[in-house]
Amino acid sequence: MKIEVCPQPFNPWSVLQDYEAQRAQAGKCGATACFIGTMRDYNAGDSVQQMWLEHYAGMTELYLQQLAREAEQRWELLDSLILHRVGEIHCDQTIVLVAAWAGHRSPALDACRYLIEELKHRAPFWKRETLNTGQQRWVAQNTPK
Amino acid sequence: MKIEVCPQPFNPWSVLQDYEAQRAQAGKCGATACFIGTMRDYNAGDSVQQMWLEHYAGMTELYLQQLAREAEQRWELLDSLILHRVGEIHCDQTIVLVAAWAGHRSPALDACRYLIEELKHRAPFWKRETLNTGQQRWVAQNTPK
Amino acid sequence: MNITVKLFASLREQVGKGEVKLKADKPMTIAQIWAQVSEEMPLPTHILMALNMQYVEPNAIAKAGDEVAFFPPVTGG
Amino acid sequence: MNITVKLFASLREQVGKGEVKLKADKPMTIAQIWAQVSEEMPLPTHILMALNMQYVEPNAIAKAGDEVAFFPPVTGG
Repeated sequence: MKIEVCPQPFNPWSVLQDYEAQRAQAGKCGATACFIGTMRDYNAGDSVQQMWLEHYAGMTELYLQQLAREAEQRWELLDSLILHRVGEIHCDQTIVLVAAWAGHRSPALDACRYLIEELKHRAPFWKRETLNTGQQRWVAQNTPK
Repeated sequence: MKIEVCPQPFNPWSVLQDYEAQRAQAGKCGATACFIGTMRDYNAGDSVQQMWLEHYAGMTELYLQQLAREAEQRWELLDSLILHRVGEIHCDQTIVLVAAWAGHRSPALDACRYLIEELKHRAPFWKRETLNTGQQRWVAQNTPK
Repeated sequence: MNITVKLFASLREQVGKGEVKLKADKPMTIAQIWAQVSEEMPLPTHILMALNMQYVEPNAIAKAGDEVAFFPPVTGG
Repeated sequence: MNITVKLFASLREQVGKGEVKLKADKPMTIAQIWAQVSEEMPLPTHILMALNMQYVEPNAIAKAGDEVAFFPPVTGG
């Protein structure tokens, strides 16, 4: 399991490649599902220039660990990973990466969706957007889907 | 869109990294979902040593293109990708990679699942396993999930 | 002109042929083509059929120049 | 001993404080702590509360040494 709150930009694909390379491959994994959230240049009808991501240091890491552990138990995962950016984020940069490894496809896909949905609804992160107009605003709520 | 039937092993993460690097990033993508199928060392209660993947050259590529196009339209995807191995496959090697890019997470996740499910049920590929005992057998049917 | 008939995977081994050219003096149904290629084997229950690389049912009609394929349930992914 | 109270994001800006140490002579409910920190602002409807980094309801009880946090709906991911 790997859980990380990242102040610096990261490339999700090289994170996954490095993570798998240092793990022992043992022939048991048949399915990997992953989800990546990326910063768009628009939100709620407005052009967005950049974003600031605040978090509750300590609780965030704890919550993400609980979440990953819960998913690993519920779907009998072989492994799971959650990385989330904090700080200043620009367009096309990765905000979040979740991944689930399992023997078969259904648990991997179900767990991956669960990780991102639960993270969005419960993990203590907050987005503040800077619009192209210069106006700053806190995002009030995540879209339901 | 990228569709490929691959006779040689590939690393799914570097494929995705290279593919994204050569695409124009335009601030519209908020969500990427991907699924990777990997060869296990067991199946249906038996130890598997290696696998041979046969396909219907021509129809396979055509079917995968139709599938990706259909998913792109149905979920208004920004992009999609399907890579599938053929030939001799060893333990821990990637068999299939599917990915879907969208503005929001729900279409990306739904389309990703659709791509792998439809591919498993309709794309003309066939697996022949070589067990640790040396016995060879055609896989009769994919697991329902 | 011929109809090209292809068989794949376990079905190819069962029938003992991978590709056959059938003389096609007149259009034939896929079921008739199967009977000819397999030498009257009954059509296996879960068999899949394609005409010019699109899935079809046994009553679809093939003519000279077409490609017809028979194969077992697919197991990719 | 104190109770440490943290506020985040828009709520921190609304209340005008990010972190406060409250004197805790006796255990208090989270709701009482909110009243004291916010100087009697009504508890916002969608506010989330944590005690020692676990989600709790307003009737949970905090004592000296505990960490309490108030924050708006989360918007990560």
